Amino acid sequence: MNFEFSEDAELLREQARGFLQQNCPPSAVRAVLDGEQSYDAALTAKIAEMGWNAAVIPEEHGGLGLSYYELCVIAEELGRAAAPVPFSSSVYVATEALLAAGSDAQKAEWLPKLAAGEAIGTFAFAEAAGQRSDLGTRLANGKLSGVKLPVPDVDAADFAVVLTGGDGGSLALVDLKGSGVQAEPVRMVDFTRGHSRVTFDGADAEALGASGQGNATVDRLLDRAAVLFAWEQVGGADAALEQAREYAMGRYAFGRPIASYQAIKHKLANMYVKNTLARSNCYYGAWALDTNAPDLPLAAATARVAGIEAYHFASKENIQTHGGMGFTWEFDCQFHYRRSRLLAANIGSLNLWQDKLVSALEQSSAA
Amino acid sequence: MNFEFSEDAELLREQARGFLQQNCPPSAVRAVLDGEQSYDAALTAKIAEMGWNAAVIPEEHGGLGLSYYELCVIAEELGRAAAPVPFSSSVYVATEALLAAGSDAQKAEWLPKLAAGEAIGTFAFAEAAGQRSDLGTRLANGKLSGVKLPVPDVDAADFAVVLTGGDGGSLALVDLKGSGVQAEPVRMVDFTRGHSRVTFDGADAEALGASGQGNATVDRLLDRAAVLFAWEQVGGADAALEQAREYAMGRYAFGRPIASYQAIKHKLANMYVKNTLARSNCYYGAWALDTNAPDLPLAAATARVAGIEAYHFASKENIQTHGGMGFTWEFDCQFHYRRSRLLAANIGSLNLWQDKLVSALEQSSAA
Amino acid sequence: MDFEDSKEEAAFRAEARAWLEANVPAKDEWAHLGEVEAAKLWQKRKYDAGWACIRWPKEYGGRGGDAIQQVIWGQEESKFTTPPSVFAIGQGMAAPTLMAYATEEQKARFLPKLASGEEIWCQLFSEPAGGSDLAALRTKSEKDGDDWVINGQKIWTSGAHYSDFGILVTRSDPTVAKHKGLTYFFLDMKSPGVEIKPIKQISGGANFNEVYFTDVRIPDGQRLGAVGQGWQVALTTLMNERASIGAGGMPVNVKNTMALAQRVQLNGRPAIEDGNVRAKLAQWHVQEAGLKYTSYRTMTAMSRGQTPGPENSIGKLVGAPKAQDMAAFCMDLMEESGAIWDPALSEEAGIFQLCYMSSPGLRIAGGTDEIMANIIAERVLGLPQDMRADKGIPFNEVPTGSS
Amino acid sequence: MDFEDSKEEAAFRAEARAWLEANVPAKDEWAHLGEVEAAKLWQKRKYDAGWACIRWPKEYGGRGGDAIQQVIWGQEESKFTTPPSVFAIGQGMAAPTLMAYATEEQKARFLPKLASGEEIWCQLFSEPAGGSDLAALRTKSEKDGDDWVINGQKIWTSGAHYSDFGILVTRSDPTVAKHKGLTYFFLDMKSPGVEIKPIKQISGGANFNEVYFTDVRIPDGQRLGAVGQGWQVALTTLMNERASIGAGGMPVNVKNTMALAQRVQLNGRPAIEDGNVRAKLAQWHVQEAGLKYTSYRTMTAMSRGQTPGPENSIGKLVGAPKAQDMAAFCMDLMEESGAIWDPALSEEAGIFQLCYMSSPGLRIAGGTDEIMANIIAERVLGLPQDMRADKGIPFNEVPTGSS
Repeated sequence: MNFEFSEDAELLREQARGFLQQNCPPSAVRAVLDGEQSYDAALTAKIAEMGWNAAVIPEEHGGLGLSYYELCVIAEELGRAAAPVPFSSSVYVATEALLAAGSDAQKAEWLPKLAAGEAIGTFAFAEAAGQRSDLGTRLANGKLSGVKLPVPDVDAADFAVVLTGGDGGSLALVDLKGSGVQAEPVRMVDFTRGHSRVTFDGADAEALGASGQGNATVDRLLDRAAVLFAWEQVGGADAALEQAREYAMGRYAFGRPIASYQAIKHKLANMYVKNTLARSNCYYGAWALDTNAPDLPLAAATARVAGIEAYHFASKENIQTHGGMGFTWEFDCQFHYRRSRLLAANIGSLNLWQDKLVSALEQSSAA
Repeated sequence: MNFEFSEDAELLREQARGFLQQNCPPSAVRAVLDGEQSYDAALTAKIAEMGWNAAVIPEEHGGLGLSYYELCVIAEELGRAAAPVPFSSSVYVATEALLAAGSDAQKAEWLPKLAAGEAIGTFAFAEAAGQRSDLGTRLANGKLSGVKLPVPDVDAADFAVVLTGGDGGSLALVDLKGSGVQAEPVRMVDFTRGHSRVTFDGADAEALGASGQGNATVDRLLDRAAVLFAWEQVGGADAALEQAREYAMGRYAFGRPIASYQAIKHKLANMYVKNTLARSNCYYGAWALDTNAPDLPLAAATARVAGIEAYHFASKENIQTHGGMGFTWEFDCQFHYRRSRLLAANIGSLNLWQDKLVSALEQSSAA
Repeated sequence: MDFEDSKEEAAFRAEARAWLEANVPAKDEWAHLGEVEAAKLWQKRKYDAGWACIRWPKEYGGRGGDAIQQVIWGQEESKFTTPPSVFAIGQGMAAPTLMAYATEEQKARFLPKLASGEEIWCQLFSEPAGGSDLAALRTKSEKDGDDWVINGQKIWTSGAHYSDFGILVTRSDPTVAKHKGLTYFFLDMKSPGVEIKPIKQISGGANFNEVYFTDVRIPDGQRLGAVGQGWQVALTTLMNERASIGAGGMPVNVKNTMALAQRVQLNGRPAIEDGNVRAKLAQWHVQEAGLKYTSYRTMTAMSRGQTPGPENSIGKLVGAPKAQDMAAFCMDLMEESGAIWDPALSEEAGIFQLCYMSSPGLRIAGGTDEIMANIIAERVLGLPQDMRADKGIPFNEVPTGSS
Repeated sequence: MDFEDSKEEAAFRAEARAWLEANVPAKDEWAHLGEVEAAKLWQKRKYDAGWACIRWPKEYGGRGGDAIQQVIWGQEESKFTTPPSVFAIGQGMAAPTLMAYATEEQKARFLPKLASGEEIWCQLFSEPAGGSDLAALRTKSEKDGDDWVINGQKIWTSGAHYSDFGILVTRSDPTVAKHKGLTYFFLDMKSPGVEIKPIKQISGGANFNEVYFTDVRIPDGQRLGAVGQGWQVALTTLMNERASIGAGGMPVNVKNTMALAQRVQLNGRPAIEDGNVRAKLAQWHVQEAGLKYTSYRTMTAMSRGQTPGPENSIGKLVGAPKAQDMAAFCMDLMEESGAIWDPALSEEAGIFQLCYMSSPGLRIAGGTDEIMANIIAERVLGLPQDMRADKGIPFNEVPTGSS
């Protein structure tokens, strides 16, 4: 039994944490929160220099060919720092889409650029409130038309993986810098992660994978992404717990630290429990992701449900622990409260993943 | 605005509480719990003498013709005392079934006896685990056949209102003392309320109400019964809170009462909150029951859902507050823990009533 | 049991409604005015007609009515669109304190202008280091001739920037136990040395202020209660903090949640058909209806002349976390779009997202969830207070940590 | 990351499994025996073959193995149906304390018989007035010549009625602070003056006893540790309370709950299709899987030679309330039949109802939910202890209330 990350991965974690403490302190998050930019471009560039974008891209495509454990470690640390970067869209989804469904030519075109940090990708799946059905976007004769909302990280991205409608759905690859693409910024609950409403009006695009396989591919992609999102969530949830703990130890009421009151002690203990369960489920998710285990759908849904809940709880009760200061703009508690909601929405909600989880259980009990 | 019970009803409450303190102390509940009898026959007789069975039966049928507020008060006090008597089956369901669907002859035969305490009724709706569907019991040519499980209070009851299957369902009235009726005791979670498996094998029975109207009648009956069950639940939940409060005040750990620890304080505050919301919803339920308001389905479901949850929470956390002693046979915490589960099951579960509640909301929002 | 007014109540309600119908200003009469001017316009009109401050004695500009009349007035007024009030703190908290502790001259000078809306008051109690431990305040008052000199900082002061006067608790003696060294004043908010800074919230709003005092002078005549008795005076103020009746006014509720669930899809069907959505709606309806009918019971008690007690804390204790839970749940129902907070694109102009961002404040302002649970445990159920580490210790020796 | 044994672990596992396959007694070999006789039969067989007490030194009858071997042995043994052990307290708690505090002679006398199962021990710590405050025990020990005379009452003593010996903490000096006046002994359970009464639980079981002491004499030679040092000795015992790894053994779990939901109807469809049922199953699976994988991480740490710490409290803190919630939920799924608790009629012979009635005990025995949360808060997160009203006060002056 060896159910911990390798020493290499742990070394990478230390390195990543140090790097982000240096390059993504709270002031960097706040700069995006308060400023006009939708992401931290300098940090994004430095992360690319660190090679994180290239982690799991095979060496033949210019990547580092590391295991997914390394990527999970990076995800956790990015989540802990609430980093305002377009990493998840590009690395957990767009890169994976190319790896899973890209033609040799598509891989050859984009993967080296992604690995080198010369290109950033994103994904455009959703169109309206509620669950996806009857998507209106279509690819015909190399031209893409339709409206996608919300699309993450458009400001930073060079291309997007777009889910189009029709029987079974299809995926398209579109150059976001080309003509026929119009993006308007959309304000999100999390101001530190730019999102847009993107109108494709006959934009040049090409099919990614076989026609009619889009929905199935997206399901597989989201299983993989869910594990990585969950690691970001666990990182964020732990950071929120740590914020709450520090504040509760230093804040006195009635002559003693508020951390000595059971209402606060048990609140933090509950955070710890949820975070620990989520982390352990994420370990299994990492294993299933790296080994592409048949169990991945269950492992991914379990990690995602646990990650959503742990981060939601920790981020809201962190504010509560801070009392009045917690809901002021001046304090940093808001970073995780905003981010937790974004990550909960970005690749489909708790409801969706709870249902997927039980479907996976049904399949494994029927098998 | 007059949203409290009348002075008469409050007087009745005092009287009822005094009567039950006298005649249904914990030792009386324990006698049934530990003994061979499935209910307290002496208490049952005394309650009949008090006229409680007759409360809402019209005077023309030998009843007292009181309002349902009085019956709610009685229900609350019976619930508080966890009284081991066949009252709810007879008064909240069987009597109501006769009032709602009985022919003049049936009313004339049974209501005076019910009012005088000379007869006790019960109901037999369920047949198997899970929600009712495809009931197998049938009434044909005055003969009833089928198996009902669980049937409450059969040992005490003279007749039963039986739901039979077929299109729309039908109700039958059957003399339990007649031939073709075989009852075997069934052990319940709550040992203080006798239940049975009843086999009807061509038992003499007559239709109650029109054929094919049974399910609809039962739905209406259960709405009415739900309010009264909810009052029992609120009474029990308050008793459990009071037990917990008393124990927590007197029990010391680390040199101070456990009631001074926030874990216990907030637990009891939560009980109080749930009990208060349930009680207030029960007030509205009482009004809707007494006035037969169009809103009764919503009011009843709201009271029942609140009552189930409040009693469940209070009865389990009462044990928890008692620590080790709480789960010993010797202590009385078990009375409410057992009873809360019985009342939660007896006329359909939380799931069923939550669904009914939202259906009622949908209807009222569509109206 | 009924939902009807008594005969007297019905007559009062009819009179109130008739006056309101005739006198509520049309929206275009005040829409162009600032918040404060609009509020003053409406308050003055009520005052002139004898509808201001229902329960106050007539000599101070009130109506001389009772608690249930106040409730009925509030119900009727809330049926109209009127300028939002900015007088709640002055009329609801400062005025009862003045009535109890001010000189006759002061009452005659200040109360009618509070009733008429001519002057606005704010409350200067909370401090950064205090929080739930309100009495742990540090703002210093030192006697200097006939004046007191005030130095320190207050926080969470609603309306400080438009207030004319404020009620203020200070520490006049840090060498005695926490509750014993306090002294209570009122002051002119335009006094030299008073500086006001708005506090921005994570929801984007700025309903509160920080107020800094630098050598602010207050005449001794503006002291309320004896030196060192400030806590007793403050309790009078706090007891009059408006009993929060009902769950009223939560922006996300069963109604708009159910409507959303009827509009969006979940697992290929309208979300309203999903068992989890239904179970949650049922639970929330139990809470909403329970709070509503609890408020009916409170009103019944009030109409019998009783005063609402600490049991009314449940409105906030239940309502605030419920609003947060419902907001998150509704955002989940919108899937990816749930994280959009853009009035032009979000369902119902972003009310769910706004509620998500403002509900943390609801769970804290006016007493945290944890304090509310303590109030119910201690004042309703009679459980013991938490153990106090500061009991009987001189204030300046109480441990304070780093904050 | 992998789920495989190291080479050494795999070899050990294979050896264990081979021995087990050859030596586990067939059920009919022990089904006719009493609980204690059956347990002794199996223990003796393991002992004779060197498989008893994996981690103990060989000189005391153990195998001289390490922590991960112990876990592997446990995993393999649990795959067979064997007589339930009655030795956990003796081998897991009494023995480590003897190893630390007993004389060499005593160790030689008692440890091998503990390992072989020839003698059974019980633990006499808890008292009626103690509860979560374990050290608040009152059972009196007074020196009388070379003996100590014991008077008082213990409670929650598992296996007292079939135990040969017991470990016992007593109060030898009530005039000093709570933790300072304790003295620790072991005694022969057949000593005159020891009286044992079973405690019936609400589930119907009687796994615990009350033990009364009336002038029971214990030779001073059976004292472990110095007079007044009983608390330190007790901590040694308690530190060895088996770290609860995983959520293992909850009678109601996702598997049988899901199976039930597939069998019964809800709103006209199989309950498993209901969104609320699915949401709850998902939540519970997250907990079960989370505990399972947490135990994998613990085992990984153990196989690297680390000792499991207080973070393992989460197994019980999560598992016990979950069992209670799931039991109630399953009973709800059965509608009216859910309240039937009759092996002949209930689903799965009444396992859900039994769990409903026994889960309150799970939430309390071995540390209440509240104590477990405190342990995590204090020992894992490093938060301060609760304020102590009994700190430094002579035990006989500590307030005790009516109980």
